[in-house]
Amino acid sequence: MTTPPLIELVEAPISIDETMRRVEDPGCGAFVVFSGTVRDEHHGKQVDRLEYSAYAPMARAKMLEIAETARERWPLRKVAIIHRLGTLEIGEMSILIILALPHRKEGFAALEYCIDRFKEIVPIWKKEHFTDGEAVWVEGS
Amino acid sequence: MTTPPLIELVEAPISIDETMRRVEDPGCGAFVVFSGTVRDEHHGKQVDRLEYSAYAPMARAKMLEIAETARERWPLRKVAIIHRLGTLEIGEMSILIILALPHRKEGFAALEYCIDRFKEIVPIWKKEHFTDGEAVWVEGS
Amino acid sequence: MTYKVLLFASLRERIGQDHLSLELTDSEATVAALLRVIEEQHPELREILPHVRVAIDHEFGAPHATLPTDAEIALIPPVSGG
Amino acid sequence: MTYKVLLFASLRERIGQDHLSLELTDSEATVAALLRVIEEQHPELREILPHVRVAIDHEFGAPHATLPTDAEIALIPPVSGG
Repeated sequence: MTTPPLIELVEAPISIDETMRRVEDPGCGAFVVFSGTVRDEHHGKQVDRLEYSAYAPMARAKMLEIAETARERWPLRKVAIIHRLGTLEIGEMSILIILALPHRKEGFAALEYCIDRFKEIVPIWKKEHFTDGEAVWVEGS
Repeated sequence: MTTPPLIELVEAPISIDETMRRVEDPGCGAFVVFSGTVRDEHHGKQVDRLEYSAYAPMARAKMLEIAETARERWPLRKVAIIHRLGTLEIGEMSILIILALPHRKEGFAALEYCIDRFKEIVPIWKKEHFTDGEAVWVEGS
Repeated sequence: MTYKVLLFASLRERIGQDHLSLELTDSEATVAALLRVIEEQHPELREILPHVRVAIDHEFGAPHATLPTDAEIALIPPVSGG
Repeated sequence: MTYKVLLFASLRERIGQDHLSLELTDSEATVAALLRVIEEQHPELREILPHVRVAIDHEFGAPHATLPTDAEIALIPPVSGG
């Protein structure tokens, strides 16, 4: 595979359909997708909104590293990893990972690797704004 | 969880974004998705298009059975399983599975179960139309 | 009794109709016996029939399952959806 | 040498600026020594610093890694993206 991974930090809402079109591949019959969204509560407290902040150049470098490591370990044809920054409301998508493969079998482990690794090494942080007005940076997940 | 699974056989193109909206859940932070698309070749022959046909009432019953079994085995909040019927061109989506969970950990195995089981027990068949004019029903995958 | 057996995919194309109407005696009203009767009447299906499952009211029937007279019966060749 | 160390998230908020400017001797120009110097100057960070990684040109640095004078240095508190 020669197509570079699609790696992006974006401020606007993420569309899965549009991202699928950007990684479509006539030789691929299987797409596995992970989408993370903003939950309405954390440790029993009601969340009002989240704010995501990144060390952007390093975040992009680490997202690329994850994509390339995954492509070495599994037969992936296309990889997209997109994270949204800024303020997100409940239910909005913070992260989208799409892996395209000729056949599905190895996609599930590859997908789990990508999101697990993302949460370990990509320098992005979220600040939770609770409905009671409190706001805290989440450090570790 | 009380919401019934979203089980559909459709003739029109499937939108992931729209289906995500139909299964959104403010208590879920993780969505795992499988999308199957029409590949351009099979056993080295160039595919022109596919034609999917179903024993519809039994297909829906088996799709529901898969969704409910998955919900018993894994902590899924929402399940959508949609298959398209009729003629599909290369790259078009034939199947979409979306599982919504509070946390991602158990989503990957559940997703693999759903698509593996689908390919074993749901009475849907595809006819491959090749670019050389030949057309064959695929029996088994 | 007359049984209506639904056909799909390659079976429908090879037989040229969407169902079979079969006369079965009581002792022939099981999944295994049904497949034997069909093979006798349609020897052209000999290769595919060992891979065909029989659905009774949308559930796969075991070989010794009996066919209720009011059930919806269908032949299910190996599936290829997904 | 003067080193500029980028700050993010809670570190940025607690320090009230987006970077630190630190004078480090040659022997202090390692990841481990940098963290010690920061702890001395900012004792309010004592609890978080053991969990902070140091990035050198967008790579995580091992404790004994040296800090090149022209590198981009950053403190990475535990991440929470995804």
